[in-house]
Amino acid sequence: MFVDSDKRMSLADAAALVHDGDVVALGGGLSARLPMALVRELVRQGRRDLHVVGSAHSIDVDMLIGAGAVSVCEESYVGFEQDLGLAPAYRRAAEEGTIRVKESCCVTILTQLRAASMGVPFLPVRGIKGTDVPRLHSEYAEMTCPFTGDVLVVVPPLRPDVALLHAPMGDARGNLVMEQPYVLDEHFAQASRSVIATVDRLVDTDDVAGFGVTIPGHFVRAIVEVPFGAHPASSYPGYAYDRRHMDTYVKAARTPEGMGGYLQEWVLSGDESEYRVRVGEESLDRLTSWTESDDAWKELFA
Amino acid sequence: MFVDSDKRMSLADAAALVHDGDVVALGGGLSARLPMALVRELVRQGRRDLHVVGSAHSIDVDMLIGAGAVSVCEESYVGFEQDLGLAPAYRRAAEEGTIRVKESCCVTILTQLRAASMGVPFLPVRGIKGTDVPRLHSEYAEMTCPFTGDVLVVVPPLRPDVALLHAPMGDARGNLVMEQPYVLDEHFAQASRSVIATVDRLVDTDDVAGFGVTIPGHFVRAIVEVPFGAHPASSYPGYAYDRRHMDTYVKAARTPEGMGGYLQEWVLSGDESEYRVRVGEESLDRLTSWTESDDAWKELFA
Amino acid sequence: MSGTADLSTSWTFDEWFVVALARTIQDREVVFHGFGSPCAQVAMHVARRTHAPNMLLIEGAMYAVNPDPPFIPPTSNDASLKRGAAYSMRFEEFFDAACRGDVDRMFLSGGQIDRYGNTNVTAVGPLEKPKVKLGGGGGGCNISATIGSLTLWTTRHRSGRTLVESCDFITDIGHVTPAGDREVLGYTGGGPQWLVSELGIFDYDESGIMRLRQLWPDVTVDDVLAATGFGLVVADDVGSVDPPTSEELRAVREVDPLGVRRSEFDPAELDRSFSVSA
Amino acid sequence: MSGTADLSTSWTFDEWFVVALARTIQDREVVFHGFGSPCAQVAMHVARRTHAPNMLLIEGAMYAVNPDPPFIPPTSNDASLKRGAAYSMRFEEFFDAACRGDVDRMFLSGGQIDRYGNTNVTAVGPLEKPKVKLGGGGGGCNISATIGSLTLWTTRHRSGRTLVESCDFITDIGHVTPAGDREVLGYTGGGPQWLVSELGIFDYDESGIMRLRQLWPDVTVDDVLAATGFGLVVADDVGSVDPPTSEELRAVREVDPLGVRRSEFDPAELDRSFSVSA
Repeated sequence: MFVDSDKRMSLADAAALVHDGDVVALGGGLSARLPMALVRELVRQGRRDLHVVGSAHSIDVDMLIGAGAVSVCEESYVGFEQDLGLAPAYRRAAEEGTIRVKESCCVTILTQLRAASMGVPFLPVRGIKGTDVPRLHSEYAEMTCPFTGDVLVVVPPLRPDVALLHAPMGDARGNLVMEQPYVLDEHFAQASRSVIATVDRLVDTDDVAGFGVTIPGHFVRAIVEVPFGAHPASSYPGYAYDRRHMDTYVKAARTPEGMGGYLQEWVLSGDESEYRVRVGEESLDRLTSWTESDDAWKELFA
Repeated sequence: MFVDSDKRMSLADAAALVHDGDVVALGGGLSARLPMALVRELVRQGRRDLHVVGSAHSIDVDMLIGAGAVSVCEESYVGFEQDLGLAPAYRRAAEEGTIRVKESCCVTILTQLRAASMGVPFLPVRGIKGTDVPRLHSEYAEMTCPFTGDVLVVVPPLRPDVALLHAPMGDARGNLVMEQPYVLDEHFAQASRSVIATVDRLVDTDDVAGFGVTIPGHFVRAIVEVPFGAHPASSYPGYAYDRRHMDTYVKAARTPEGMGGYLQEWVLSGDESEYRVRVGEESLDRLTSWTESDDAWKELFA
Repeated sequence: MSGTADLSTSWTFDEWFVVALARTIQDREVVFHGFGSPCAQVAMHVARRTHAPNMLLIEGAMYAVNPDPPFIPPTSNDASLKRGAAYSMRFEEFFDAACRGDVDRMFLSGGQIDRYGNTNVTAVGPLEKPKVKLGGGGGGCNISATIGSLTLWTTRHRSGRTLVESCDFITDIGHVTPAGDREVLGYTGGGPQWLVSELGIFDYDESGIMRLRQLWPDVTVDDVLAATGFGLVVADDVGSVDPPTSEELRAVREVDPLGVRRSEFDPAELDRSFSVSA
Repeated sequence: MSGTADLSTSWTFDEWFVVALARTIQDREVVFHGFGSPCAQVAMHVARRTHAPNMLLIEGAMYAVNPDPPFIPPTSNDASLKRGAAYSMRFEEFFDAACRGDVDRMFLSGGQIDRYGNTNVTAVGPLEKPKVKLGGGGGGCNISATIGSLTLWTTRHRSGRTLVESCDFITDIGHVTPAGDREVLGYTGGGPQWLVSELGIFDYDESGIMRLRQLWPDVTVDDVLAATGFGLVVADDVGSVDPPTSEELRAVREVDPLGVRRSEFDPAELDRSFSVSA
């Protein structure tokens, strides 16, 4: 566990704690609380051969794949739901065989993280049998229950090298405050060797304690304040997701050239403060306007 | 799950949902948030042959045993810590063989509740091997991990018939608000066939949502408002535990006659409103005085 | 036709479709939808506002219990979707409930669906070099085994590529898999109970095989047979889908002012419109 | 003698005892005590206020992380024990951390303790009809296997009934059990590292057997041998316990104004008092 009282560092130094080849857990889910500032910094630093794990994700995984940073993808879903459709870079890499797809299941990943958290070398799951999922997972086994005679699939622990988490708020010690859904973030924190966190806002320990700490600092190795660090994903109660930017990304990412252009324009051309300038104050303000009224909120998605 | 919107009932009707022979999970722990009003009502109703399960407990389990309501005791600890010592009725019953002692372990019970929650027929634990605990648990088995070759103890699910929980606050739907430590209460709620809850105070759903719901109403079959329903255990933020009353109990319970006298005086002679009268307004007020100052708080334990 | 009033003298197919999905829910059921499922999502709120007021609605990806969102956004985990919920489950709390059998119904779709209701949301074509890599199964390959009943749906039946003889990859469990049926597999969930497509409404016979029960009024049995890649069972008494009531239509329009349900349909399907005089 | 000042010209045995327990903690360790353990509980706060300011103190039964309680109450789960903590672990969160090896040290006691540090907190006498039914083991029979190091303690060594040839029941794991040692059992935790008793301070030799290292100044080696039910190893260089510093004594008195630590001792032990001129 990480007992230091001040774990603040620069985004570059924090991202440098992720190494080529690491098993990396990505926090948040779908369009919410994705650790995008860290994702962009990993792209800037040219990280390679990452093995990403998680539940249902979108632009975070897709961008890492599109940047050539991923060799194994072990998520339960990568995509942009019905709204913007399939994940372009993931799809291309999977169809061309440039990444190894180890598609998994929310329950299976949860169970494997639990095995790591609980310190046991295997855990059973109820399902999987009868599906083709084991074709992607030669590491699974089957066992016969000594009490009922049922045959169940058992899975080994999943212990990521590092979990990248984003929270709206945190303190220097690494205590993180989140809103539901926490998705797998708590489990990532417990099962991973270390956590690297970004927060939209660094506050005092009294403040995080007052709001209620979701992830305690003793799991966190590094914390970085990055305003709008989840953009274009949401980070409530601060800001909604940027559907227009997501759309821009998805359209660009449909070709390798478009992907390269997007990365050049939005990621490689500058750091996070330049990213925020490029997105624009007006756009960012708009994403925080959801608090004004139900209509203002709804307008963000129209 | 229990979808009704109004689950309020009388203490007598709620306790009547517990049947002779049931496996009963007792919420809270040691001297905190014990479901004492329900325990006393079960004694009044003459319940028999209960199989109690839980972690570290005190007067709740001891009183049920002293009243002859228990046939099997599967707790990780029963006693009054260093302060008031061994649990008198538990000790007597165990030494005389009038109950079956299936002493368990916090981790094992947690794991068995998790198996029930997760819908799997077995789960492994890391420890137990090398101890004499399996002598009390012929239901345990051992399995060889297919990944590491390690031999681990595996345990079956524990699915209590009913969990008796106390919370400082709740609503008519059964949403319960608690302070940490929740101990096993959340796991009991998920693993048990039903939950019967008492609360010191019934409030609106908006209020429980504002404070943050610990146990959701869909696990709760019945809810009863009983002020000081955990007494002589604590129910923060309302009241501290009543050390003097605990001492009175422990001294009385050291003999069968004393135990009978205690039950006659405090439990069988009247209902919960009479119990509160007997304890006395002055004593109850004193237990809520912990908020006044550190010295006032400390005085409660001097 | 009963229950139709001014509001409902005309309606579009997407509205009727979610009403049909909503009707597969019984009152007092515990019901869940996965992410990326706007039709199912809208349908659950419609059911709760009409015939199933006591259902326990678990908002997929937010795990919020009985929320009253001001609108359905185009993503499944926007905070608007927990508004009014006194409680949101933790991720593990929902999946545990699903695995132990405490969830009565889930809505499930698939890029491919076979006669037994096995679904493929992983990849079309050979696994090593797929023709189309789909998004993935979320939690389905476990919880489809244990949830009480499944309502399947697809808006792509007409393509002829969705209801297939055999899934290229089985992600979620139907009634019978190559490894055996649910009894052999030790699965406690009841499996697919309904399938709603843009061509008709189907249930499953005692062998677990999909069976046509109702048609949309602008669809024929032959249309369905032509679009289905396996020998479909047709019920003796194939009827027409009951029109939506005014209450149901009002609920659809109130729940989904942004019309996110429409994102599931080909444009041609959205042109199908109906009225009481039709 | 160094570090003694006015405050510490005299002290009682119970004060010195918890100081000795505190010294078994290293800075930056993650440390836990069980319920009903006032001496260990006070010792942990003393360590955090003196030589181990960066330890992660997990308050037993509250699972509060680094609290600053205004006093130590006589029960382990009073809310006073989480005052000042920014975070309290969930029950399962602590036990999982202990099982996966993320907890460095636990304090553990027992009604019986054998040479290998196996402890009995279950029952003295035959299991079927025990002479004394003890309270029970809490979480010990699992987490004693996996926690980094254990500090054992007892205040009843002198009775002759605590350090025994063989425990009537093994509740918690020492270095070697009848079923094998930790390597055979597959246990990752290091087992007992220290045992502090009212007679002396002990560690464990390479065979996992208890070894006398230090004596309290009013105790002889023969006193210890007479009170110990097995052949004790005695270190070549048995020394005397270092007296408490003024900082340590001040910490004890500030942390434990109610003197709950005293509830663990026979009255005769509480009469043992010491001073710098002793």
